[in-house]
Amino acid sequence: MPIAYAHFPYLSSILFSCVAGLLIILFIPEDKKDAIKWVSAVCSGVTLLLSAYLFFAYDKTQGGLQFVEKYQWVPSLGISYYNGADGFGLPMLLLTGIVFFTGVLTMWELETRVKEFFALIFLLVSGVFGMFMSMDLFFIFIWFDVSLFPMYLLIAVWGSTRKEYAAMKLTLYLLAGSALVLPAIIYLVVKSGFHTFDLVALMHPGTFTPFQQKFAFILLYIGFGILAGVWPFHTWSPTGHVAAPTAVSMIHAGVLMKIGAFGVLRVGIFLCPEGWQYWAHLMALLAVIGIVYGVFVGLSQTDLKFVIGYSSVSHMGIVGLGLATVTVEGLNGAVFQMFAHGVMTALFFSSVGYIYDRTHTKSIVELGGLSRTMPVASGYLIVAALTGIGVPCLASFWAELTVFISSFKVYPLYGILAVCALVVSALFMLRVVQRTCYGPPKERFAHLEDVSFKLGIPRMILVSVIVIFGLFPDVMLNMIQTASIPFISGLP
Amino acid sequence: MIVPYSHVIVLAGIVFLMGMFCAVTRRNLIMILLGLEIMLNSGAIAFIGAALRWQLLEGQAIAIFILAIAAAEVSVGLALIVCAYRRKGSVDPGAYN
Amino acid sequence: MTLYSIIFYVLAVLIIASTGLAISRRNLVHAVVYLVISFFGVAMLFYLLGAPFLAALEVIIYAGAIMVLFLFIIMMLKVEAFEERFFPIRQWLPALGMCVIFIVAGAFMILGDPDTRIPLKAAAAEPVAFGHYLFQAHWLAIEIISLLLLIVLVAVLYLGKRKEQYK
Amino acid sequence: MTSTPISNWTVLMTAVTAVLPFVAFLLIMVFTRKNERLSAGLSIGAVSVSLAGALFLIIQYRHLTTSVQYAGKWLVSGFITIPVGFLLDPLSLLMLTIVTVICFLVQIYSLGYMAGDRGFSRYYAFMSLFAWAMISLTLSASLFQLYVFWELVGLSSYLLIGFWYEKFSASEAGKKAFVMTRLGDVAFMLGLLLVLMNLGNLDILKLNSPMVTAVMSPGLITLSALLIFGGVVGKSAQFPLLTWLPDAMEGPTPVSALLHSATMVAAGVFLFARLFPFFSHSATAMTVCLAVGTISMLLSSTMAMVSRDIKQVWAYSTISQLGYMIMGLAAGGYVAGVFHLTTHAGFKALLFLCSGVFIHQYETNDMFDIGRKGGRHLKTPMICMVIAAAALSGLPPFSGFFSKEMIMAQLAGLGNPIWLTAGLAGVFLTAYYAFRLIFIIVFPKEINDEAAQENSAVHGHEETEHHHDREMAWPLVILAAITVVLGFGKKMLQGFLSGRLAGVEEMAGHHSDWLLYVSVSLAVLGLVVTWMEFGRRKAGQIGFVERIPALKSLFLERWYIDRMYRRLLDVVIYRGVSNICTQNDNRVIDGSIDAVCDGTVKSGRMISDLHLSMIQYKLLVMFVAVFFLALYFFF
Repeated sequence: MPIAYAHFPYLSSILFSCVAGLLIILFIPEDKKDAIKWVSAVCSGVTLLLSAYLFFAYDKTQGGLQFVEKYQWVPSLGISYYNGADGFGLPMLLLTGIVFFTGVLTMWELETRVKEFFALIFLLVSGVFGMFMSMDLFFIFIWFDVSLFPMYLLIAVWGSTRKEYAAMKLTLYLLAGSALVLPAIIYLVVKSGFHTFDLVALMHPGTFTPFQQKFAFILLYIGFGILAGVWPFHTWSPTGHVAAPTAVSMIHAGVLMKIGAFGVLRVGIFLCPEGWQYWAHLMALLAVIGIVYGVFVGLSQTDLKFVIGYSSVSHMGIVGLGLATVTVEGLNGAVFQMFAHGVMTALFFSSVGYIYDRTHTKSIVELGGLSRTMPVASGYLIVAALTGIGVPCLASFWAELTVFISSFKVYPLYGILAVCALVVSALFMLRVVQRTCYGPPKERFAHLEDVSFKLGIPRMILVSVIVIFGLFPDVMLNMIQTASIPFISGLP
Repeated sequence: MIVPYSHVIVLAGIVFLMGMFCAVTRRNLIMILLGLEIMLNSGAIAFIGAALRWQLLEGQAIAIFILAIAAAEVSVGLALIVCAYRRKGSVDPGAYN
Repeated sequence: MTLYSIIFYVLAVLIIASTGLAISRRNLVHAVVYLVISFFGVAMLFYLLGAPFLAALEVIIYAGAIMVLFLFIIMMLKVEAFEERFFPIRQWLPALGMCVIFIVAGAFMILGDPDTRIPLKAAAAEPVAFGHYLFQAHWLAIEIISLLLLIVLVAVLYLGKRKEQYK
Repeated sequence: MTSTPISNWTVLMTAVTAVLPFVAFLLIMVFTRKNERLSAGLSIGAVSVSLAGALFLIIQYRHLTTSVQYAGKWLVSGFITIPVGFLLDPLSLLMLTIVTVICFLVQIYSLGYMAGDRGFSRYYAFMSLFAWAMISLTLSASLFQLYVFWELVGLSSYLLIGFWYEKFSASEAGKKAFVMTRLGDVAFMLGLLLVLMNLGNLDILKLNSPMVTAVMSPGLITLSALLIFGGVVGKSAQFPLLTWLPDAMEGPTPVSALLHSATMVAAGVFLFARLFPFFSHSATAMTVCLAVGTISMLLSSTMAMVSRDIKQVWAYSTISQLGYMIMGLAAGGYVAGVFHLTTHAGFKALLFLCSGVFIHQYETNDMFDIGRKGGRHLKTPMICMVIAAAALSGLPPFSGFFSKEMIMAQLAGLGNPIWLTAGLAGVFLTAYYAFRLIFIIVFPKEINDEAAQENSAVHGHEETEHHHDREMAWPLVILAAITVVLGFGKKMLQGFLSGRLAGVEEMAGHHSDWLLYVSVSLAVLGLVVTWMEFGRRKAGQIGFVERIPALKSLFLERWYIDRMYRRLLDVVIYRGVSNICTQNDNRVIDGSIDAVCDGTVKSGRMISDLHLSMIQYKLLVMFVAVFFLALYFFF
């Protein structure tokens, strides 16, 4: 893998602006809410700009790791502060930037405990950014956990429906995941005999025997997979979505679940390619079950956020299926789907959040006729739902298409099942749209005001991202291919 | 010829188990103490038997110590029970949680 | 089977039966009385096994002193009046399980050792010889025991006093 | 088949033709939602440019013998390459012209029809979206691109059917349409994937070239052809996925005219025609298609015989005419099918637009009501409607006559007479239900005073909205003219189309005179029967079908197909699988997780009990511990 060192620490600046935001917020008095919000907006905006800059400044002809920064931290243990971005990491960084910025803007109306909220969000997101850019196993694990802990407080304090239960469930699940990841990482580091946590060094082929790879991969897969909502370990995620406040749901579904899938890719697949091939069939099976199961469960939910939660399970199943194909197309599709799904659920949650803030209900039985009273808000919801269905020219269509094609090639039966799930997914998404947006307008929602221009900005950003990447998917796929093609061709 | 030493051991064991059973299952402090007494006594039986088996007086000496300790234990134990009873008005061990 | 062994078995049955009755009585006074019987049996067993002095001590201390102490306390506290939850299942079952493994392990232990099949020869330790032996070989232990008894005496006195007297 | 090199001018022209409506859609959605006139102007402007482009292209390439293809890359991912481009050949040019003409006319018509509606801008935005998708679908050079726009067409159909979303039935119908066509699309997509796996390419020209048989085995071709045909079935509302189309009439009438009769549902037939050589590699697939076309043609004709809803009658007739097209194509009559598609687009759009005028005027869909309220006084639409109905029933000299004749000839050329018989029965039924509607409106039986008063009131109303009428009338006249004239362009069209596929046309030669007479006389017979039952002065206006209750309810209930789907959905999907999965989620997965958690808490309690509570437990534990230690030390 070619490695290009950075002239300027862009990646660290992203992290730095998160941490700086966190510190500045901590020093602003509690009651200056506007100042806190502006600081958050500016700092998150900086991260968005930086990640977008990196996305476009990446040299696709050269490929490999770029913008690398590497400093020894604990030489005796082989731990270094090692950041780098490649074709897999950059889409995720961009996604995090987008979701973070829009998430902050979405919470502009927050009035309770503003300071703590934004501080925790910043903490969480710095973990996420770190996870996506770090190339050192030790730091990957640290960032992974940093991004998990604030979730508990964010849900338990600012959440709604059954929040304590959900927060506890989520935290326990995620910690169970990291309890599997940690031994696997230590196992790999010890068995390698290199005495280093450096991912790139450990990736050297032949470092691990096939048995070690199989063993470590299944641990990593389940450990990170719990976070990615892999089928039987998915139940934390709908519950968590439902309970979390809007921005947290956005970050949670949009980015946190991607951390899981990304962890499988970055640590599991990179270090244990043979283990990956060995377990691929199991991964595909679980993924397909997740796809089909998610839509069917979603079909009978009445809570809007539960519906989205289960659709996430289904969509993350598509990511899993893509990863399981062990092909360039599969990897492309999976990473693209991570990106597309992230933006899509962010849009979904932000519009549902708006509706919930106004109507104080998330039950699709009580809602109805919102297209009359809030045409713009429901318009965003409809766009999100259509993206979820996989309507062409919206980002996730391409991702799903590539995954389907590659899975059809590798696992025909699973491919067919996944394609068939499209019908049901259409049924359940449209059911939601019909129940909430359509129908005669209801009296009790008649006075509600539509999304104002200011509040519309984050949603507009998300919609335009979806449409742009839907119309020009090659921008994203070219980026991912710089990483996936060398990786697959380098496989034994 | 009396009996094999193992029979004595079996007798002591059975008595010990009875004492333990009493100490563990009865919900009454006095009965627990009683169970302890039974167990100590079974120990004494085993020692006496052993003294005869190996024709050594140490066994009997230990048995005498057991007697002394049993006496000491019972007096302290009963005194404690009286104290506890004065405080709580019950001899149920469950009442002292 | 000799006469001695018959006596042993009779005594064994007596001890086990009376102990069993003692631990299963609801009435504490009855329990104590059954236990006294059991101790008499043990005393006779001691005599049989060649420890006449200890048999006497058993009767005097155990049956005489300790049990009477129990009776005093029982009467003082009027504990018979309390309704006791009898053998609650949560305690009973683990205890039973414990007993079962105890018996099984014990049986293995005893049957596995051929040495224990040898019958005991009858003998008796003269009280005088025993006394000499005790004070020659174990004088330090005797002193410690007596010190212990003294401490217990003090402790019991302390515990027995009503707290209000100090205040 | 080779591609001719093309000029940049053509590329630009085609791109503009295709993309401009999309630009209009974006502009309307983002900027001009508040300004209705500007929105309509944008949309109509875009579509008229497209129309001009289409006309330019068809004139430029009128002597086209080989296809013109242009391909750029849309997406490259490993071995998957999705090109974006266009393929100009007689079929796509013809379809492009049809689409743009009808789009243009319908949008003009909608100016009057939709005036004053709250969602005026939204309507035009969706119409532009549809125009974009449909035009791009028509021009697609590869099946991938076609699939993309196929889905987008479905999306705009969904949005437009559910346009009046406040009506529950409308949103329900939109959902139904989307999901049912999705069902077909899944088959379509699987077919695509199958072809892609085996052929490595989804280029339409490649697919149609004879080399396919060398790469794929006959079984594979049949399977993939049938799967792709699944998409056709869904989109063209053929049996068994036909029930969404009648419900789709919940949308505004111009939408029904444009999407659900003339263009979008014809996209299925278009796809079939597009891949005609591919399909003709497999005789089995062709036979299945023929059977599906026949069944849907007959089923929907019978449904149309009893319906009272004017739009539903035309919806059923659309299904049956699409069935005709598929029969024609499946019988090997490429030109016949495409020609019928062309004429059908004209007269069916005309029928819907005329009905739209009645519905707009009298605000009811019931044909008896319209007749009673004086539908015959609206002269222009009435005459146009009669012309169109005559064309529909295949009466000379209207366009439908010629195209249907070709299909009949094609069917007669087949070995098995059953297809021809079915086709002829269809002719009779078509004439019957078409003129039933006409007669009911023209010769109403119970004109009461109240209705007459209302009638005059309506006339007064009409004066005030006169300018709208003009906008609505012009398209009617143009379409009627097309309907009258188009039939005579048969030879020209044939020449144009067969420039592409010279080899396929031999079968059309069996044109025999007796067939002509039989089918025309059957149509006339249908007309006469209708006249006896509905038209003449003493007629009871009760059809012969309606006298048999069992048959009537069977037809009214659409052969119970709808109910079957409903039950299937309710019982299998909702109450079955979905419920089981949900229960599994709540009980099994969450239950076991909760059990693990509770178990942890409970065992924690138990262990803490040993430290906190009963002295006797401590005693017990002590015994156990000592005992095991003893065991450990002794052994």
